[in-house]
Amino acid sequence: MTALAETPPRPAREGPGGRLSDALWRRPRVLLALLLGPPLLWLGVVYLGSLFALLAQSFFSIDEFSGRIDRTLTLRTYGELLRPANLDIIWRTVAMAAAVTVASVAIAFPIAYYAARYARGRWKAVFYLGIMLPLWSSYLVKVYAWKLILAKEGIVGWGFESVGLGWLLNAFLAVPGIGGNSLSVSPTGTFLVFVYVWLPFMILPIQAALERVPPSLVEAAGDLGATPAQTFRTVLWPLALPGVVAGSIFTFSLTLGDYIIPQIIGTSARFIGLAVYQYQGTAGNIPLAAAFAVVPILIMGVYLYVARRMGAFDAL
Amino acid sequence: MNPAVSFRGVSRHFGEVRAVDGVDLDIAEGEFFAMLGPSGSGKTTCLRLIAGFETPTAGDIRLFGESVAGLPPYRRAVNTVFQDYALFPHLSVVDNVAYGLMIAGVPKAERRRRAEEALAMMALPGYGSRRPSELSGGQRQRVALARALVNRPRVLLLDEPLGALDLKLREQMQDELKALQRKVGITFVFVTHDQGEALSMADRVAVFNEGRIQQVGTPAEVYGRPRTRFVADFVGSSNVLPPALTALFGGPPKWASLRPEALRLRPPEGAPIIGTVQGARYLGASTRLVVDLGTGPAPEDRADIAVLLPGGEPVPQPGARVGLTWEPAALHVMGAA
Amino acid sequence: MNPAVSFRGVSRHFGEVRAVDGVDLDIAEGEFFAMLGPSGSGKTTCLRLIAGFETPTAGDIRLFGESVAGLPPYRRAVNTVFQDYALFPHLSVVDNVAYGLMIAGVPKAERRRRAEEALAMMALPGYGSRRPSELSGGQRQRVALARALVNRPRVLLLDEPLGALDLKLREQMQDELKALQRKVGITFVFVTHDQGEALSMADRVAVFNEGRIQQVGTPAEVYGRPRTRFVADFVGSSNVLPPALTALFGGPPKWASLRPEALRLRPPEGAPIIGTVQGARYLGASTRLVVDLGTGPAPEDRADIAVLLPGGEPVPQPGARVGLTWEPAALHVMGAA
Amino acid sequence: QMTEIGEGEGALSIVAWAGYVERGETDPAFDWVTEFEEKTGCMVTVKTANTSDEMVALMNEGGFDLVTASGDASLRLIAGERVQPINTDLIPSWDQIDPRLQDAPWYTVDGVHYGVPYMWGPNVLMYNTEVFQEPPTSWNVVFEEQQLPDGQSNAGRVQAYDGPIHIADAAQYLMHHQPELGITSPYELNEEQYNAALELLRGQRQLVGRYWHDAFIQIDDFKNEGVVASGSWPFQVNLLKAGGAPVASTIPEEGATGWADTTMLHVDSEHPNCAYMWFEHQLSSNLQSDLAVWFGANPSVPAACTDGRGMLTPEICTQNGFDDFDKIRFWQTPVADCSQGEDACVPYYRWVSDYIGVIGGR
Amino acid sequence: MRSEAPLWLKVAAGAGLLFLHLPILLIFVYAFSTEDSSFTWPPPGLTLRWFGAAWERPDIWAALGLSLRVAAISTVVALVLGTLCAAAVARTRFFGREVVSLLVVLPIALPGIITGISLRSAFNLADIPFSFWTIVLGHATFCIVVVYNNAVARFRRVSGNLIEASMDLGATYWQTLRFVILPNIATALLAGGMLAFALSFDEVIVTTFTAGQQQTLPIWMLEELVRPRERPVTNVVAMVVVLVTFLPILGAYYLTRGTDTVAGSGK
Ligand SMILES: Nc1ncnc2c1ncn2[C@@H]1O[C@H](COP(=O)(O)OP(=O)(O)OP(=O)(O)O)[C@@H](O)[C@H]1O
Ligand SMILES: Nc1ncnc2c1ncn2[C@@H]1O[C@H](COP(=O)(O)OP(=O)(O)OP(=O)(O)O)[C@@H](O)[C@H]1O
Ligand SMILES: [Mg+2]
Ligand SMILES: [Mg+2]
Repeated sequence: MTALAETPPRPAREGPGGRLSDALWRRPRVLLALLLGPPLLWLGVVYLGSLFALLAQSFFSIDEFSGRIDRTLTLRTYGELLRPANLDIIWRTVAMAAAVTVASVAIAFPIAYYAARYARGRWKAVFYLGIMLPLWSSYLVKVYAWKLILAKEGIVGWGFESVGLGWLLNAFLAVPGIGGNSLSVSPTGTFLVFVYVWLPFMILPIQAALERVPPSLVEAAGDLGATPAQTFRTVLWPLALPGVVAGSIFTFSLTLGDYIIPQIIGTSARFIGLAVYQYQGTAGNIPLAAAFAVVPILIMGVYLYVARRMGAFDAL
Repeated sequence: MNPAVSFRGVSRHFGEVRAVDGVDLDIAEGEFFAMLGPSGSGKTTCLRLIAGFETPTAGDIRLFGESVAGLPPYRRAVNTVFQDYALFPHLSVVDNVAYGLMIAGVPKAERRRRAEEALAMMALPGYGSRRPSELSGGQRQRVALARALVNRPRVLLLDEPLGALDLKLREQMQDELKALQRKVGITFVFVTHDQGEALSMADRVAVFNEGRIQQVGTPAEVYGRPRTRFVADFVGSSNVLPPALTALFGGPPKWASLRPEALRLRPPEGAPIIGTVQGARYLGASTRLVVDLGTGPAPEDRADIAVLLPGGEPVPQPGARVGLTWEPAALHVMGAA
Repeated sequence: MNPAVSFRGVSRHFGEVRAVDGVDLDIAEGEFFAMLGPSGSGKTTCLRLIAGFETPTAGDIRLFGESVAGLPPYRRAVNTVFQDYALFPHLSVVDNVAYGLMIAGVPKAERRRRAEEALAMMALPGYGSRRPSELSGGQRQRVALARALVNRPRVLLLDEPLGALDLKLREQMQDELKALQRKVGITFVFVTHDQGEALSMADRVAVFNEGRIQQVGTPAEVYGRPRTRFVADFVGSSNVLPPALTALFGGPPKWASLRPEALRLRPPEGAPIIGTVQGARYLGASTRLVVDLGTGPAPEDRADIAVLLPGGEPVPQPGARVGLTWEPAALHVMGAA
Repeated sequence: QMTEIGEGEGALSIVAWAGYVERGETDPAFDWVTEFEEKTGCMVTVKTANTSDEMVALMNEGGFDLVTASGDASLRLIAGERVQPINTDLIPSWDQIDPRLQDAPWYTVDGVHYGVPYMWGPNVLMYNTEVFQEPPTSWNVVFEEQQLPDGQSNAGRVQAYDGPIHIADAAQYLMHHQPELGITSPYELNEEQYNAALELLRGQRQLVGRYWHDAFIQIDDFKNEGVVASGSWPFQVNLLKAGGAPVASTIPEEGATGWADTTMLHVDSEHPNCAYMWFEHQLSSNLQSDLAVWFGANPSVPAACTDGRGMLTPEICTQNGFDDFDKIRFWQTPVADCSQGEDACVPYYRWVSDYIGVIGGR
Repeated sequence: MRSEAPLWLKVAAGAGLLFLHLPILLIFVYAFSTEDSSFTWPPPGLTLRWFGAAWERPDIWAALGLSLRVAAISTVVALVLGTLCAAAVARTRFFGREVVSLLVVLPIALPGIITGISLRSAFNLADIPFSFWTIVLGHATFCIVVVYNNAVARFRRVSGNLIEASMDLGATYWQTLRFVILPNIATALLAGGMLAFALSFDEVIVTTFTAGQQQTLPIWMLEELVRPRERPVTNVVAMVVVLVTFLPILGAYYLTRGTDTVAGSGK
């Protein structure tokens, strides 16, 4: 094998490709710029540009009678935003988002924990697909399904009636604030549907976070005398928190922006998304819609900032 | 006195896999006990059985004479130093150390004091407010030790605690661990697959293979008088001689072990055994020579044997003919196969 | 003849970090050259400078006399065996090996033949159709070697190629690598942080620390006559003596190194140096004794020195008084600090 | 303003109320688009709007040719210069239009016409005939908590329209029941009258599970959600009846608000010729006749009741309230300067936000 | 590492999964119901008639066609942009790297309605009429992130050494791209592309703002949900849509199985 020792000259890679490659090797920053340029142009110019356009619109105002936009800068629209009726909407939406987030965590945690810690082999796949399929199956179909389920003549009502618990459902629906004529026109209905459609968004990040917790940490806690409940409180929960926060970015953001669910299920009371949609579409009040849109942007801005500090982005 | 840990016919099978298979073992109180064996031989599983993370599929485990069947880990007076340390990343160093005390309900000031004390003992004063991620490997290891010791366990389990450290740090930590065990006087059960580590630290060593114990004894016993070929081969880099070669070296026609350092070179003339130097490996303090005692050039006739030349002795060139002498006492004939 | 690799004042700084800092180096053609040093000392960076993955911030690198400034990796007659092997997971073993030939435009049949040849040389015939993931660590390592060698590079760079292997396999691969280099006769530049590996394999060793070369020389030179305290300490587990102790051992009042294996025990009566045994570490083939030569019990008076007892000699108990003798030639006084 | 009609542009897009522009998809018998398309080559696309506000928004956004604007949208569109004056001379059938509508104030400004009347009708009270053996005589079934004839409360079983213009319904109810407020028009409310109306609506919020803003959703709710009474359009009544649902409608004693819709042409229309063809089609074809039957409303061409060009008969016209024109208070946009004086009335934009507040429970 | 889960956990996890799936199955049942107007449960009878009815509705085919075209083009755009971005972020350390990843995540971290209304007002201000491309613009923006997530995870796994190894063996950037990078990230890209496709195919919130008068399938469904003409036909379409989106998800799953990507997390 002395043949290995002889050294034929390296084949010359001439031609424009080779020369360009050489040039890029000598100037890595150019390569970086080539890679980053298109996506940055798209996201930075198209997307951020649009966001700023929207922001700018919120400083316009609208002629109340003709509905035409007056393009002189003013804070009048923000004054309007602070009307009690609108503050109600904001408060109602944030409260709903918070409730939905809390409920999603409660339901998601066991699923995520089981999937991360115990599911092996085939079960792992079952859990994975069992979470992914609802996540990706049509959003409208899901909302629609719930309309069928929650209608007064729908399945839940039928279920309660057929086991003779109709009175229980009615008693629940009679509770002011959360009840209503039927589940589909009660805040509870809206809440249920929100929890349902956003739940997978909560499960996945929690599962990802839990999968990053080495099993030895749980054992170490037990080894140091912690009961399972103490282990959960002192080790698992704090370590899953970034995942929870990452998930809540979704549940929060999606609830803040949704306008279809409250339109189809609920009491007709507006949520931010619906208000934005209607001010924009139905009422043509784009400045007010824009001002309304600033609210979730601000809320999510703060949220993202906190989430980033908690390291939730790695769990996204 | 009851032994600190005692196994009677303990097995742990995972389906087909016999991770631990009928182990009998007694570890005395205050002993520094090492479990040595290749990867997958069941050492970790043994440790986890003691700690309570696994339940035996057969047999009985006792701690200080009392059966621990059905006792969850958090009810055993045993603490573990995990291979990856398993420090809680969300807690500061001092909170990590104080974790067990917190669980036990020790008041805040008291547990802080004791945690600081334990850190000081581990030569880590002032590191309390750091996060584990801000520590080097050796420092983490000491925190894990402090976290286990602060609970004053009666048995401390250590699963390859030095595996992740580099050589220098590892030697230093070996010395520290040994000194620590002398100081606190509690039973250490130490798992490793590094025979050097086991020999230099332990009072007694158990050599594992495929879920079974091959030999239990002092380091010198295990090194010098291996009971099986496996032990001879695994503990130290011994020459394991087949019966024919044993006979050549003057023993009975049985398997035997012969340590390379027990062999000496001499001129071939009149030497009882003559061979050809195959290669040399400079080790600094010594040189390891491979000598072929074979009778012909065919591969099946080759019988390589390793000889350790102390530093300073001249190293013969490959191909040179050399004679060998040895201390007859060093030829250890093995009872078992 | 021009050296295969030559560095003149080469530096590579990453911001504040001086990964490589003013290195001068000549590696002769056909040499097995080792770069040894602790983690972070700049060995990998040096290798990457040769391969062309990094550009020096100062200085000049020449391969066979020609400057390689501005030459991308794919224009250098140099190949690398990566620490993690970096085999292409989507290609079969034979396609991995033939990759460089394919890029060079060698016809399909020809490159297949040469790849199979290279695999055969690496004792891997018949493995060609497997995926890298279906190989063991040692086999992967050989594939990586074949992939580099099949291109007939003039210099082969190896970055801790044995780091991921376990002890037994590692020793075997060390022997194979060494034999291979003899066979193909091309320049090997070998990076390791394991001094045993460097000493046993290399023709010459460069010891790195903090981006600078501390000493270049044959293994015996580096081991036996370290130029600096760092080298003495890092290469082998030497005793590094401060000037006062050097004087005690009969040398000039300068820093010196004294190998533990050069010291011998004798009864304290009439011995030139007397000390107290502090501890012993059983190493199987030998025992490492720590002896305190200090004059008082205060810590600042302590002067520990390590003594290597060959296997078989009786090991004194801690606390025993012992006398020491040594070979005067073994006391190596260091020129530099 | 157009002076002559040229070649059709081949397309026409209309913003319309649900059920206003049918091509036989819901019921093959009701089709007044296919014929138009065949005749003129103008292919019609329809964008359904649910509220007048939405219509205004769509027209402001642009891209449409025609809009079937109700009285509460038309003036806003004119003021916003979204629609163009109509040259009535180009519409041969213009003279056929009901004289009561010819110069109606909701689309005629300073004598200039900004559209062509389409249809008009009342907002009726729809009720479930199984619950109400007798037609309810008052709107109070949707405004005030009470026991319905079937013995259960009306809470949760009534609906109201999800548009600010519903305030006018409340005002009209008060006009009848609290004459001391002195309401003269439900669209011209001073502060006190307005507040009284809101108060009534706040009470109604307790009864209403969900407000309706879409004709089809209301149909759904009557079928699936147990709604038994609501202000509604004859359209839903007809569709539900056709589907066999037990519903009927009535105009209670307080009278009814209603709508008189006008087809208006966008200033920037890209298909004005087709639009003028549609104007003529809307007046001259079977559209007026069939639409009146389909929607349960009244044609703007009186002849449609009698001349048999479609399904309409004089009986149906009478039944749909063709003779009650004067009793219906047609939707108009509330403005500040009203008959009670300059700046005396609450303007529409406050209706918008206050009604959102009411629905939100404020 | 204990292999057995406590019973309550199994029950809670199982119940959670059921909760996720039952409503979807329900739609499937309703697609076969003979009752065509109300939501009566249980359905009075079963029939296949609605599949035929759906087949013959031209508006469904038109909407489906538009949705497919939009999803295809958006996926392509997202693939290109997402991969470039992932390559830049994974390969190099540069100032503002965090900003870039934040920027990519933003379109899904902010409510969809914000993206929608922003784009719409931007179109308005710039006088861009609604068209096929305005829909694509919106969809590609939020699809980038799924491609990016998949690609970045894979890039991290394809150690930088592979690229260096390739160049070390004589390959230029282009050859490395062709022979090493693309084959190694192909499955991740395919998975990301499939997820992007499914995401776009199902999107309604942003689309309502950027579609103008065009009807994608979800918009068609929204219209039908609100204004049903033949309710069971909607059920049939709903079922078909679910089945059609499942395929890419399954595909993506099998392509990324056993890797560190959680395909599609961060929809
Ligand atoms: N939970 C488990 N399920 C199935 N097999 C297991 C499990 N735990 C361990 N094993 C198997 O039991 C055998 C012994 O494993 P163990 O971890 O005790 O080995 P070890 O001696 O600690 O090895 P190492 O040095 O690699 O840590 C191995 O074959 C392992 O694969
Ligand atoms: N791309 C880089 N950017 C910044 N610093 C770097 C980079 N590459 C290496 N360094 C720094 O340069 C120093 C030398 O690194 P190098 O990898 O050469 O060390 P090494 O001797 O190979 O160590 P090891 O044995 O751990 O591989 C280290 O401090 C390292 O952190
Ligand atoms: Mg183990
Ligand atoms: Mg390195």
